[in-house]
Amino acid sequence: MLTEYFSSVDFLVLKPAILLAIFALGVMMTDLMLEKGQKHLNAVMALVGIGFAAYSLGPWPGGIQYMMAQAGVREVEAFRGAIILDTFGIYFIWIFLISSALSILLSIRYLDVEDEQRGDHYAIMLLATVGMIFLAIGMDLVTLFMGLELMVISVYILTGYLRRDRRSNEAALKYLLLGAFSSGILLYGMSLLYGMSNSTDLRIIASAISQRPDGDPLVLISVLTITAGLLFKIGAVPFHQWLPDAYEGAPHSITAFMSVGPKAAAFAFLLRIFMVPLAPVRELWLPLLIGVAIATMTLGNLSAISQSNLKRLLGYSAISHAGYMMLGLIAGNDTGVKGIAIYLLVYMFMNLGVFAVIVSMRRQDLIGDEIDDLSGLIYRSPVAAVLMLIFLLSLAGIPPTAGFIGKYFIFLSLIQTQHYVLAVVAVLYVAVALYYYFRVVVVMFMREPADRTQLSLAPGVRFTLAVSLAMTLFIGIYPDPFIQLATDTVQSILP
Amino acid sequence: MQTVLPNAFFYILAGVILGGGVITITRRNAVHAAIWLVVTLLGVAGLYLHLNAEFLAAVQVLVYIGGITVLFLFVIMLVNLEEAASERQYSGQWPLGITCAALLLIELGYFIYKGQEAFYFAESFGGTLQPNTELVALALYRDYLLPFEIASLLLLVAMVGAVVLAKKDLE
Amino acid sequence: MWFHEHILSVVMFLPLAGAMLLLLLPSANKSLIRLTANIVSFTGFLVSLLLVFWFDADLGGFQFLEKVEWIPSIGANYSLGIDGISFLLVMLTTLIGYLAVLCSWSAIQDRVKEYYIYLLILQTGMLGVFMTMDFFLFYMFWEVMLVPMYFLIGIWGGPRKLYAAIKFFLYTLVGSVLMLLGIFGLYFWNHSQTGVYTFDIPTLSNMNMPLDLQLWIFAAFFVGFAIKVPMFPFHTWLPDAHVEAPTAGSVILAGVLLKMGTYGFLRFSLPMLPDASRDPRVVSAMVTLSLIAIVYGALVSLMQKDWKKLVAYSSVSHMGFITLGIFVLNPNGITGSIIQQINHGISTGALFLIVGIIYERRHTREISEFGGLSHVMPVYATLFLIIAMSSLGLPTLNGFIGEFVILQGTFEENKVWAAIGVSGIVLGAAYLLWLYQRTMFGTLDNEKNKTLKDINFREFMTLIPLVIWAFWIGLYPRPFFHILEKPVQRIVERVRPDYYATAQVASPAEAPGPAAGQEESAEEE
Amino acid sequence: MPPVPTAHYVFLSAALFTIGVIGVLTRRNVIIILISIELMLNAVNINLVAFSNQLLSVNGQVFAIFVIVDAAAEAAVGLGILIALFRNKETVQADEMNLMKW
Amino acid sequence: MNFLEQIWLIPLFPAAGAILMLLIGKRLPKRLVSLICPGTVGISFLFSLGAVVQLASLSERSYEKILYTWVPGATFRTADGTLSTLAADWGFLLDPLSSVMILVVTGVGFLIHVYSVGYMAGEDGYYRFFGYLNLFMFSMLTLVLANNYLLLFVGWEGVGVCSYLLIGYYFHKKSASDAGKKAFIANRIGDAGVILGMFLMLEVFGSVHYNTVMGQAASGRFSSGDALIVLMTLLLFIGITGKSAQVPLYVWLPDAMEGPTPVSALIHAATMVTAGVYLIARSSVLYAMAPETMAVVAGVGAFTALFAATIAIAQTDIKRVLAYSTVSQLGYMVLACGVGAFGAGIFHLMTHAFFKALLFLGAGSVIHALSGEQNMCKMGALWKKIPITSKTFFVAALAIIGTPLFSGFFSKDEILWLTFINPIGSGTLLYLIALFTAGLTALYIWRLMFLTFFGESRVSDEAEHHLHESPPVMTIPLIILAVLSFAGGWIGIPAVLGGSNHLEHWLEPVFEPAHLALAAQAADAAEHSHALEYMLMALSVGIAGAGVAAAYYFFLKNRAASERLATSFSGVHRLLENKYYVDEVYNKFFVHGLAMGGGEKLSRFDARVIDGGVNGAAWLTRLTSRLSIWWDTWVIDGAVRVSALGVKVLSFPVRLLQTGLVQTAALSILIGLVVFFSYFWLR
Repeated sequence: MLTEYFSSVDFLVLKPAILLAIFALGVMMTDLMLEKGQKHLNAVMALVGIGFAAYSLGPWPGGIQYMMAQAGVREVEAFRGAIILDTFGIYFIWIFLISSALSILLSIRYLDVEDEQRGDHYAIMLLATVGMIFLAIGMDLVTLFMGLELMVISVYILTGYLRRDRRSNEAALKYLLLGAFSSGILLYGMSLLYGMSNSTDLRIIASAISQRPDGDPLVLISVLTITAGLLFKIGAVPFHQWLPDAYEGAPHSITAFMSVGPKAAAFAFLLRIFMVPLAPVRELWLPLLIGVAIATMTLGNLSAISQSNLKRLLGYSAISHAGYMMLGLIAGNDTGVKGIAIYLLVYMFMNLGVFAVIVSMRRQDLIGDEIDDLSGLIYRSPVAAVLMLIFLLSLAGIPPTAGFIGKYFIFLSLIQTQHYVLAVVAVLYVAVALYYYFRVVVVMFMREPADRTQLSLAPGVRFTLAVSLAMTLFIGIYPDPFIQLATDTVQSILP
Repeated sequence: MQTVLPNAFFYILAGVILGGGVITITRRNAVHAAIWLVVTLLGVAGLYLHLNAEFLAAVQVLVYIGGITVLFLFVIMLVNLEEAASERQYSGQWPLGITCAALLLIELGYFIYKGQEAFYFAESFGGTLQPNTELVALALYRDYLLPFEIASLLLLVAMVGAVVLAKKDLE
Repeated sequence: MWFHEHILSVVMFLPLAGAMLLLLLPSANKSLIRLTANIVSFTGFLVSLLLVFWFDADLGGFQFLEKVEWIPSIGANYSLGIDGISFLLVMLTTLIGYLAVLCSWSAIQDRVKEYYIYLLILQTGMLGVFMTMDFFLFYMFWEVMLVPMYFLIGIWGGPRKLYAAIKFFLYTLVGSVLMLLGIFGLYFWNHSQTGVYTFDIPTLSNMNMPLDLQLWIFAAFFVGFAIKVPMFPFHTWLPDAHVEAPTAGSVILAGVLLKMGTYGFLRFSLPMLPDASRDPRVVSAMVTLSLIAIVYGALVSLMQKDWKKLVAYSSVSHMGFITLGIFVLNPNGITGSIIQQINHGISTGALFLIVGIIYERRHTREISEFGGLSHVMPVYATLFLIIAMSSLGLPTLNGFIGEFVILQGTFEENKVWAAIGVSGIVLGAAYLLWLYQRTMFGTLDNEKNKTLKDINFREFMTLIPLVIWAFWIGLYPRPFFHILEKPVQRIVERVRPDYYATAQVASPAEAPGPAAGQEESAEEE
Repeated sequence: MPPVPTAHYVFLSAALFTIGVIGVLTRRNVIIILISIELMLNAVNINLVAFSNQLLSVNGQVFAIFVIVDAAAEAAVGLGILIALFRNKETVQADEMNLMKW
Repeated sequence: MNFLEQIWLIPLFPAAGAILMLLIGKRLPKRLVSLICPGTVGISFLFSLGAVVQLASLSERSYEKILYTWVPGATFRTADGTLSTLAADWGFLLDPLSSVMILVVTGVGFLIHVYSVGYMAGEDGYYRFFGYLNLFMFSMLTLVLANNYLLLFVGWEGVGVCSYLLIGYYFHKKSASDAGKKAFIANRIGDAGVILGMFLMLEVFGSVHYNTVMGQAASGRFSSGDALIVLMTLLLFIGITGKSAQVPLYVWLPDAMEGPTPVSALIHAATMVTAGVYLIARSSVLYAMAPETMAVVAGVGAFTALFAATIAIAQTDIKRVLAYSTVSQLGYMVLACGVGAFGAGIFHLMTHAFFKALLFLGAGSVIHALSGEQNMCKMGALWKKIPITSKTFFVAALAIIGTPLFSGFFSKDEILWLTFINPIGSGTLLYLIALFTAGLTALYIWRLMFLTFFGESRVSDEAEHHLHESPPVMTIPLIILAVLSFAGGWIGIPAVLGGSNHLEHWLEPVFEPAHLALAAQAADAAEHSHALEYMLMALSVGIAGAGVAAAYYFFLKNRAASERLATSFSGVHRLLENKYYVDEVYNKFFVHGLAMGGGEKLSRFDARVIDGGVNGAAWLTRLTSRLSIWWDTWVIDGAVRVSALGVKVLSFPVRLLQTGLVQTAALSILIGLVVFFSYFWLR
């Protein structure tokens, strides 16, 4: 009956998402039959699920990329254009899978310390990943919207996962209220898009918009509301205030998770919307984005300076990074979008690296997200300190770390498109950023430690650190393959 | 006579909806707010009927009023709201809030109004809305099958999440 | 032969390899670590000596070329090569780097392992800056150095180390990121002309750009390099960094790091932006800043109460000479400025070693704390005397050669500039002799100084190479001039294509040729 | 007398939307804030259905259904979190959630 | 062996000695040190002797030995637009001029070294002293033997440093090290002039080699009085005033007397201070082509001679008297060069080296005998007690005042005569100044003689107690120098006295082009009768005699007269004061606040006005550098701090905005949206 409308291809494309969903359910099932001691198996199972998803996607026999390569197609439409699996989507799916896997690895130890080791946690993480995937490959307003909601609602839950911790509750509730609020605004815009195109397919909307007379109020309203909604999701000023709170309140491992995957997904969403349906009215949203980008970098960097809580500081730094990535969208050429893609990739690794250290700071008697908790880390655990240093340098964008490559393309695109002033502002904020990152470095390297207890690096954390470090340095020193990849990626959404 | 009535119907409903809305957000007692929300939602449902969206109207009544609002009422019962009701109702920033919201309304209105002549929607492809339920079903299971599936996951997550968060102690 | 082909890579990465080796050693065994670090850096120096034999000064252009595709997608290559200018600076770096390691033997007592690792990484970074022929790679090394230097100051520094360290870092970072934008400007202009994306320095050095674009890029570069030099208004990080840094830090800072700015001017600003560099406004601005730096630095150091700070300000003055020499844009000015870079590395580096030696004994640098040291430390006094003399430009020592040639070049362009510059020499004598008198001469009244030991063999060995080099340049500078002849000529021909030409057309009998006349008038306004 | 122009529906929805916004901005009681959000979503739905009616395509209605689903989910989770918070803090006032600032 | 080939070794012997001393001298036994250091100088003296003898046999009397190209600079554009290459050899030129110089330097130097062995015995840092002394010999010989200005400058600076070190030799005496610094700075100021002069030279001639420069200058390309050449010579002259202690840069020399006496003898009498004169003689062609400069030179020289002599009269410190006398005599030499009598200048340089060295060493011997006493008021009646010293001193005194047959007589009279008949003009005035100065010279020297060796003894008892003649190692040099002071002048007996001025002829090839150039300017080389010359000689001798007589009357016959004189002198001075108000002006200007005490007016003038000027300059320097420090710390650095602080300040409103309340957040979202709308509405 279904085959009448749907071919096996449709489901083939969905394979990773489906696998993740199945394993999510599986985790919940098995969770019930696991003893308290064995709960780690949930994590293992979740990882296995991600592994299968990755396998079903990858460029090896049985993997989607392999088949696409065989068939020589660069993009596959499915579900009557509801989703489209192109290089762009695949690139992001990989980011989601990797980041989720690493975050799960971080969670294992963390949940032990919090004594919240339960299967649903991992299930929800997997489902959130599913949501992200739809954000990356959706070509239909409704699909995108549902994917978005699946993702954010999962993240709300995870943020509030520490039920006994008031900071966690508050963070979750704030995040949810504001998220719902912004979803409302976003939906309002979407409804108007539907109204003026009689469709929810992005490409049809694009053509519809391009046929509207310029200065058309409907277009204006929808563009503005949608822009506001999207900017909220990436935490751009002035729609950013949920972000520091959510970062601070969420469990360490979840902060790591939400600072990478959902952020990337939001950017994928943002790019899709701005590059496809809203491309025709670029001159409409460009000035807004320029203003917002400057405000974002300014506020993000300046308020990070005065933070004493490391997670919160990283929250503000995440805001400023979002500002940098917006610059790529402002430039709007292939260099810029490529920059965003690479930036997200490296941002994932360096950020997870930092959070891995923070997670391992957590002890029964210490929350470990205050900057001062890191005092004299070099004495307590030199490895962690040095790794932290490298990740922070990468965040600041000092070569030869990956962070520099990310910023490199952003600045390059700005110069290329003659946004000189913007470029100068951006590079100057690099110095400011360095200033607050190095406040952490100073604490780690030039203070006497409060206590000399060694840091216990759990295997999961070790692995995460290893991967993050390897990638941060590798991308920084030999970025060529990744640049190629990104170039290939952005082809599919560039006009 | 055939058109006057529906028009009047629309404006009455609009009045109900807006009035209900205003009253909803001004109630001191959350229970009253929820009740008045029901009124508003009913108004909207009526509007759906008026717009030949019978199925949606039904959903509105069943899910919204029968589900969500009841959920609200449950929670309201669950959490003790005496002192909440006794305390100050409006946040300190309410004047600013209202001003901005008003500004938003004005601007929305301005833009919609300004573009009166340019203000047209995509032309219909000559489709039809009847029989409504069948069409909706077809759309839902054909064009929007994928979102539908996602919706199921979404509800699953919401359910699990609500349980995980709200339950007193899990073990 | 593999080794001959990759000599530069070997020289450059040897310290880094050493750092890796140190990582493996137990941090408890300090002496082993010290020994290893010394051996490594000394080996590095020895290997670099091979360059001296293999370098052929007669063929201009770059030598020991190495080129490997690195990031083809943006046109960046791993390409190394040195010409006369970078050759000298590389040698300076390897020597100073070794001395820095040597002089820290007893000065550094805690976190020894870290310390040497930073030093060695820094060494690789500095060598990379001077060796690379790819702008992208250059920028990487340029930034890489900041981090170890930051730690050297921030961890082993004096009381205000944190302030000094971050100030150093931020200052230089701001400069270099703006420079990065300038690099992009060149990058795109080249692309718009040739359609290829490349960071290849020789290629970028042969473009013709509109003047206004050149001026913009020049401004971007200027900020980057001027902060590093440091030129007059940007110099305030220097005294802090120097005073707070440990001896080795100051030595490297003065000996090598500062040269990167001037090297940048020579390698990038002049050849890549000839019209901008030639522009009268630019020239007069640069020269003015340099002259201010010369006099100002000297005056300020005249009044310092802190021994090390005095030396720090003196290098502001000396770097002023160097920039002056660069921007008079004639062969003698530029040649002199390069020689003066080496000289400054030798003299000021040695002066910091001198300060370090006494600081290690007395843990104070207040000049008023000392006096009459020559009674208890005669050898020290003698070496200090020689170094001081070389720094104040006494003939037969290196300083004189550099300053004389620079000022000759300046005189050729503008008599007044030269006169002001010469006054700098007089002041130089003033503050150094006063310092020498207050510390070495006079009565030995301070009890604490009565028991001071004269320098030991290791300290002697740290100073003696510099002294020898100082005399070498002072007495037989010919090889240096010979090495610099071709590169300098290339630069001058690029910046002032008519320099040699006009000169030839004008016959001895008649007045300066018209073009030459314009040159004069252009640069005198 | 012609049928009601869609623009009026849009006006209506804009008004309802604003009411919801005002509720979110001014009420201290988190529950009522959630209710206000429901109002905003309903405003969106009015738009969608009005368009679908005018365009004679049910897509809008389907979209509206999904919006309702979303509203349900958000409400459920939101209330769940609220309960958790209430357990710890005995309050439902928005401006008493002030552990984290700056 | 061929000494000419080896002239480059001449400076190297002392250099070797110096290096030896400074590196391992501390470990060497004193005896060895006192053998090596004078030894090296002695060897170079022998080499010089040999070289000069061989030079005499050469036809063109000039030998150039180039070791290697020292500074092979890059190309540069000369004034006329041709390309030239900055190149300076490490090369030596032996010609009559330099031959005279090296003989004087090495000869006198050797004697003084020997003398020092005795004088410095007992001092600690003996080896260091000799090391510096040898270093000085190296520099001085490089200076005189160089074949180009740049290499000359090497020696020029080198001697400066050595004098700095040797004056500061008494480390523990603050005044000494101050004096050393003052000397070096004063010299440095002069050197700045020399450097600029060399630049100009390069620009004009494209080279700094003597032969090239002189050759081009004489080539007729430049008319006499060419602006560039005048400027060039003036710049060089700045350096000369510094080195040869001419007004206004002479102030360092008297202070330099803080150094050990042999140093004063060697550096501040015999050799270093004469470097300036040598430089003029060396550049004679250039100066000859710049009459304006010549006028300046002559004027400065004459004034310095008179000025210093007057000061010398009023001194009581025996070494200071000699110091001012040196300044005055240097004035003579510069004057000689100024009037184009280069030969005479060199001649006087030589004789002066002899008797002034002798005077200093004698004074040193006296001081040594009196165990460190330098004040003449605490001496007297030493004639018998230290016979050799006093006899030799007597000879020197006769020589300096120009007693016939003594060396000073010939050189000084030649200067006076040539000044009188000099072709450039204004000769008479200069002559009168010089003549008067001669009288003053006789006065102060014999004042010194009488106060020191005759009259009643004013020596303190314990000094009296171990009063002794110096050891032979000190006296023998005295005797040799005495002989030279007596007979040294005979190689320059002018024709009029039946002699054939050998020195003049010897030097002729060097100064010929200069004389030609001058002759070209001279209106008419009028032939002067011998009678006139005899008359002038008699006159100068008479003046000297008068001076001696006056000294005898005031400072030996009855000292009361001198007291009266002093009072009446001060009366006269006060009269002048009230007439010109010079001192008020100076005091207000320089020495503000300092009370006018008793003591000798002229030395006060020196101490307050000139030093006051120096101090004033120093004060100004301090002020400016204070200002620049202030600027540095407050303005520039302040800006940085402010920006750092500004960052923190900026983050404050952020904190206000970020209340952490959910509804503020929602509000800011809404505001953002509203702003978006307004932007398009108001656009």
